[in-house]
Amino acid sequence: MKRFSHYLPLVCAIALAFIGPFLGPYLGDLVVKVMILAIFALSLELLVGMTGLVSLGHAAFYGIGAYATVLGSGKEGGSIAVLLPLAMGCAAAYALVTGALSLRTRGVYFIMVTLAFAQMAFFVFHDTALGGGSDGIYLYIRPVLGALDMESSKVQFYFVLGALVFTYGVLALIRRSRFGAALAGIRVNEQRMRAAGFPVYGYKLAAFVIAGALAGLAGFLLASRDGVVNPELLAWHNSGEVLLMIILGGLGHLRGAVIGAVAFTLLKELLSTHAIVGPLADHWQLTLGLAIIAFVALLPKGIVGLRLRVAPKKEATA
Amino acid sequence: MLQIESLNTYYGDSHILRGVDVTLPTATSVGLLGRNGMGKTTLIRSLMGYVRPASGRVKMDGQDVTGWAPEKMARHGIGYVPEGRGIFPNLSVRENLVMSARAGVDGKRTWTFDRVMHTFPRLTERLSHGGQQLSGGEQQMLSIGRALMTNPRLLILDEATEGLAPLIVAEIWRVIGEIRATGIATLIVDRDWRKVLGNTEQAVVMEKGRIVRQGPSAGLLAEPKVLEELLGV
Amino acid sequence: MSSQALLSVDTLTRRFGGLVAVNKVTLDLHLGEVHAVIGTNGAGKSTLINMLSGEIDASEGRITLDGQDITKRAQFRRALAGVGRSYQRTTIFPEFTVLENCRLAAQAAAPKPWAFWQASTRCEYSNAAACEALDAAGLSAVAARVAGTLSHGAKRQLEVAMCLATKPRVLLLDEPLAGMGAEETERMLGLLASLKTSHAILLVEHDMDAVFRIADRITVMVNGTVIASGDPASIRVNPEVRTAYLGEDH
Amino acid sequence: QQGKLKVGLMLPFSGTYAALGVAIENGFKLNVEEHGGKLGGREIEYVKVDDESDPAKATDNVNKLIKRDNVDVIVGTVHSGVAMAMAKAAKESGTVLIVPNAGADAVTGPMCAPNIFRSSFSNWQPAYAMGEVAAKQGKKTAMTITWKYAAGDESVAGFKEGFEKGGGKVLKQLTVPFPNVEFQALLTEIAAAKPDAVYSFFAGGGAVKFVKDYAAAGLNKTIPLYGPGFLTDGTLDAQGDAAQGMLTTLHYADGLNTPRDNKFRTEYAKMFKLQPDVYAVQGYDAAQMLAIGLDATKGDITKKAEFASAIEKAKIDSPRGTFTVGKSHNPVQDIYLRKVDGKENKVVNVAVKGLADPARGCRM
Amino acid sequence: MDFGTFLVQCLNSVQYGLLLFLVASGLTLIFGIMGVINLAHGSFYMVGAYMAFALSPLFGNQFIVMLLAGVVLTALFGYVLEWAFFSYLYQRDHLQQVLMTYGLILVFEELRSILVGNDVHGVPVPPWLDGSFALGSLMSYPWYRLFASAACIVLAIGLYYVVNRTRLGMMIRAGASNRDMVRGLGIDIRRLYRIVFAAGVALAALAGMIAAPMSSVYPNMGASVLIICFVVVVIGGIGSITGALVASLLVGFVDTFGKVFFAELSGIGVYVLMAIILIWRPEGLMGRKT
Ligand SMILES: Nc1ncnc2c1ncn2[C@@H]1O[C@H](COP(=O)(O)OP(=O)(O)OP(=O)(O)O)[C@@H](O)[C@H]1O
Ligand SMILES: Nc1ncnc2c1ncn2[C@@H]1O[C@H](COP(=O)(O)OP(=O)(O)OP(=O)(O)O)[C@@H](O)[C@H]1O
Ligand SMILES: CC(C)C[C@H](N)C(=O)O
Ligand SMILES: [Mg+2]
Ligand SMILES: [Mg+2]
Repeated sequence: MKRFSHYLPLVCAIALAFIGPFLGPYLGDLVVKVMILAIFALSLELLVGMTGLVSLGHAAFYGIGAYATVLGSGKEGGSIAVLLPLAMGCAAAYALVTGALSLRTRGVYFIMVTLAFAQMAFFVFHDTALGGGSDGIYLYIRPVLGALDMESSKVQFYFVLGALVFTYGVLALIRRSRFGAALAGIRVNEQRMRAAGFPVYGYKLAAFVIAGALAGLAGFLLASRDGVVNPELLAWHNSGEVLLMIILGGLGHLRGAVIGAVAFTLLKELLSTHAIVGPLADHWQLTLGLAIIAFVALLPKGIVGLRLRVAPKKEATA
Repeated sequence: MLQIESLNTYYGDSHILRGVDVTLPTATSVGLLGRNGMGKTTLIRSLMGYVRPASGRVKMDGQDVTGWAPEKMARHGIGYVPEGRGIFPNLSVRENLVMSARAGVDGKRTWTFDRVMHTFPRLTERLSHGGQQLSGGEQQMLSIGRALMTNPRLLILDEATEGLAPLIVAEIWRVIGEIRATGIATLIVDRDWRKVLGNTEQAVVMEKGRIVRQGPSAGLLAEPKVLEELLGV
Repeated sequence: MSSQALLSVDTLTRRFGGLVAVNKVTLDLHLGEVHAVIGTNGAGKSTLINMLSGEIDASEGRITLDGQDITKRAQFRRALAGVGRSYQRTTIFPEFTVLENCRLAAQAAAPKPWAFWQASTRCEYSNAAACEALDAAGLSAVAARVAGTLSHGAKRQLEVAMCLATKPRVLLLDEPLAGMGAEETERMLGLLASLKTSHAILLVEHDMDAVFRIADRITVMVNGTVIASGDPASIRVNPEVRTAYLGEDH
Repeated sequence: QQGKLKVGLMLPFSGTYAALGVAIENGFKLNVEEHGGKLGGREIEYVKVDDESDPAKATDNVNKLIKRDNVDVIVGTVHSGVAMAMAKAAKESGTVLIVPNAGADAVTGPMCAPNIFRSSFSNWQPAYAMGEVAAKQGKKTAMTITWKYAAGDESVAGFKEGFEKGGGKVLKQLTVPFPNVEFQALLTEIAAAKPDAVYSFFAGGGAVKFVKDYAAAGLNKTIPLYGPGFLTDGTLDAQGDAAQGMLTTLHYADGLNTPRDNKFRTEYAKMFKLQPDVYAVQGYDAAQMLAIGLDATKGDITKKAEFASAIEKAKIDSPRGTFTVGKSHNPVQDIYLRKVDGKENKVVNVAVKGLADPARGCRM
Repeated sequence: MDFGTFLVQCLNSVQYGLLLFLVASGLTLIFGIMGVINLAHGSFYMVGAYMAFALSPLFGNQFIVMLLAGVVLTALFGYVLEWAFFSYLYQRDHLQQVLMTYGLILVFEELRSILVGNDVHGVPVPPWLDGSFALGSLMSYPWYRLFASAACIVLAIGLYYVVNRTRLGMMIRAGASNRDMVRGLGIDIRRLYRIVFAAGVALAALAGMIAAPMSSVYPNMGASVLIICFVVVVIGGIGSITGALVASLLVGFVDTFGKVFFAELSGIGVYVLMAIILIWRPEGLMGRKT
């Protein structure tokens, strides 16, 4: 049982690879979007769930990755080999600078400083001509690399799937590694980590930069898929939404981040589709809101906690 | 005033208290002894209502109070000095004391701010300091003072002398004596078993969640064999 | 006392606003010696340890380790250089198991503590150091328990074990015996006695029986200032110390 | 002959622009009803998507319509940023897109395409007309104030072009970060600079607050406040006295009193128990344009070239007055000068007749 | 900028700052002191504004009476809300509150849309506060804005007094740091928190009611104040009322002068301010070190 559950993510990925071609344009597209969001959510999970750094500015890295892709391609388009490192690099660079400063603070103050830096990036794109202003700009030609042309939806699908597997793999590796253990220690008790001899600041900054780079990866994929970017990508409610995803899924588990991204997207999709819920779709905000409230009330540990709850435990505290 | 009858308490799946029966008579001081991890704190938390016992009864003056919330227990005259002190770090020393002030069940305010200051002069110099700026010992004094401000009928001291300087410990025992003299019942957990037995009328010894010994403190003090076996001294 | 001091503290001062918590304290820690620092509550003992371990900065004065000035060195560097500490207020990882607590502490000194490719559980160095520390502290039996569910006394033991797991040369122990029962106290004293041959130990403790049994040298602080320092016998009879701290019982 | 024609309505049904989305939908449906529920002989089936006015979600939302529902035509939207993403997707898939509001110049500029149409306006249009009017009224200097975003910038640019062509001078362009509604600092700036006129672009709650604050600061007595019609459309109730007498320009107005408009208004009021506004007209005309194209192709919307050329040639009989569609597929229309009178934006005259967007950057 | 204009801009700054404090005051209770990450603060503000819209025709001239009635109603509302949605969240990870309050935002927005619709509505300024006074030759200034500022000052003093000087305030703060201990001292923390929460909701709504005649009521109006409220509370130092007031005024100045001097990028100003302050003082202006 435990073994199987261990390999479940891999099984899912392989299954997805097989059914990919049969999904049809819309479902395929939706799955690609969900996978991109899953990568984005995973990158935040590294910060929030694994290191205990709650950021409300993560969309900045996502958006910067996307903008770097578009601005880097210019009118002639560009190679994946250039644009992908560029997107991740720009996001990582911004993470390095803002992380170095933000990590002086902790808790809610950290939340707000990350928000501040993200808002700054947002306004730079929104209010200056750099990235086409508030209407956003287009990616005229999608990135290519040899036979890999992101223009093709098949390539998009498998490329994004590959990126998701890569991200999940890297984070799974980190989680069980010494580095991951140190991050977990920092999350639980920073003081003791420092006393034990860990350069805590360095570890946190490293996590912040890695998370930024991975968010940049998600941004690259998004720009390649949508072909258009807009400052709203960096807006705080996007940072908030991805945070909601990982909370909904269940913090502290990689699969929680993925499940959260899937659940959040599908839930909204379902509740706002007339064909499924009829006229109630006009009030999707109400139903989605109630659904979220119900989740919080009934699933204190997020959706991943669902399985854990099957074995009932005696409630100890009153 | 308190009767505990065949109490069973679990933490998750682990069975901690196994059928505990204890009586805390009015205006009597009771020592609770036992090695580390035997369930002393758990017993206290169960009777305070922090932990809901799986079975058994807690009775106060004959009334069934099992499952009462801690605040209700406290308002019926139980003062609690928890293990680890529980100081409010974001309140000043003065505020820590003032916020809990309350007349006792009998409506009297025997313990006042001034009296606490008198008992712990060290705190007088720290009144405007934040709770978390205090030294460990100062926090301990504050915690006791705060419990006294509620003018309890029963004062529960869970390792109240931990981290206190010998002079202060002596002072605390003196204060406990004073408290006993005013007719407040006490339940004392302390690692210094000699002091506990010397300052209480009744003693209760726990082992692995059971009461293994109950009786006059003086009697226990005279049985070094039993003490060695039960407390490892 | 034959050797040169491993850690020495020279006129160290720490102020909090107007309050002088530690006032020009000078003392040496030698290999093979348990140096007890006792004193009234709020005397500044923990503050002293905080400064030595690098948790807070000194306002004035100098700290040297092996003759090197470490006054301004970051806390983690001091830890890696061999300064280990325990906390008066239990500071553990409550949601990890006891073994994990120690392994994590040990990992700091492991080669490549940031390695992200190798499972943390497979780090031989940390595992060995952790097991050793648990053994020494008498916690092997509960190694698999989640630390937060330990009783208070066991948490205190873990506190010391985590300090040992970092394999320090200088041990700064802030009331390690607090909360421990008689049996555990015995064990801890035995442990300290065996550690002292290879470590320099600074022991802050209010348990006078223990202090007088094990300390080779005692420094007494009151209100931030050292009022006496010397061997246990002389401290025990020092009238100033008796009135300020010990009282009549000891 | 064919099945139902699937119309994707991608509009804001929640958030700040929700009222606009509903008006556009209503207008569109009114016209379809007038055609007996059929356009070009085909029954209409609607698929609705709430775009939340969020450009970050725009691609997914429009893809729902294109890829999931396989709609034949998309109608949307209000927000320019969202419309930009829709235009991109429409261009890639070839699906017909009719924009019933969003004014982004680029939609019928660099992004213009044979399958993209607009039934509303470009941000440039009413703004340019206002510039001309202001100049004609003898104003020499003006200041502009708008939210700092593309629509505002474009509107100000249009005003500046018209105003400076007429001999005026824009002294300073003030901006407020979107969607901030604290204007006091800039009102003080205006009071200190004393220009002859102020041109401003805000919509919804921002428009209400700006107009009220402007009046409360006493500026409306000394410096006339001009703007495109959005400043006073659908907001007069909330603005109350503060807006009285204000002049705005737009492609629609109250009191046009043409039979066409009167009929439209009665029908609309009858059907929805609501008074129509410019957004309803734009939705209505989106349906008209669709109908023209479909009639020409006998309901076969896949005949893109015929569909487009029919619309390009048509004179569209809109409640706003007839208009044609320029080669960039933006309306060539009269822009009215309107004056706020009670709860209405009463037409004063035609500010500019048959104004066409310059369609800069459109190669088609 | 001449000196007269400068003075008026300073007045604008102070006035806007006070307004910000008014809007953030409820959040200083619920978030600053109780520690609940309440994203729905903007919704409570909106509820207040729409309440003003709904109540003003009923109360006519009696503006103050209307405010009182609104405060009572929203406090009741907050009391019930706490019971239904928050009472069981305190023991959990704080991030659960984020999720919960986000759900509430959606629900409130949709209910608003269903009940009142999506149009912009004005709320009349009470006649006895209508009108403006001249500020030199430059411009005039609405009386109502001054009324709002005055209300804010009264509120700030009251809030400061209750939180910092009364036993109630001490209990509330104590509860934020250690619920269990507070209970052990005989204080019914659940009821206490329900009351504080209700007070926070009522304050947010009161701000909404006072702001409504100036801002009008419109969809999504809550979202536009949400972030700035958090900014104010955090810059000031979480839990500090004085800090929040100082922060509000600072933000008022930065926003006002930012718009004047750096119009193009003035959106950034507040965030630059926040980043600088928190990097300089990681606990905010008047927060306690932890
Ligand atoms: N939250 C918890 N979850 C699970 N087990 C717990 C929890 N708290 C305590 N325990 C276990 O319950 C047993 C009794 O603990 P308790 O704290 O009552 O002991 P104690 O007698 O007070 O010991 P000490 O003298 O060390 O404070 C111990 O074995 C402890 O490990
Ligand atoms: N962060 C701080 N800010 C202000 N004052 C502090 C701070 N930390 C400690 N103090 C004060 O400094 C003094 C010394 O405290 P310290 O914790 O070092 O005492 P201690 O000797 O360890 O006492 P104990 O034996 O009770 O633990 C105390 O009076 C305490 O109130
Ligand atoms: C007039 C407004 C409703 C237009 C809208 N501001 C846009 O984004 O284009
Ligand atoms: Mg205990
Ligand atoms: Mg100490």
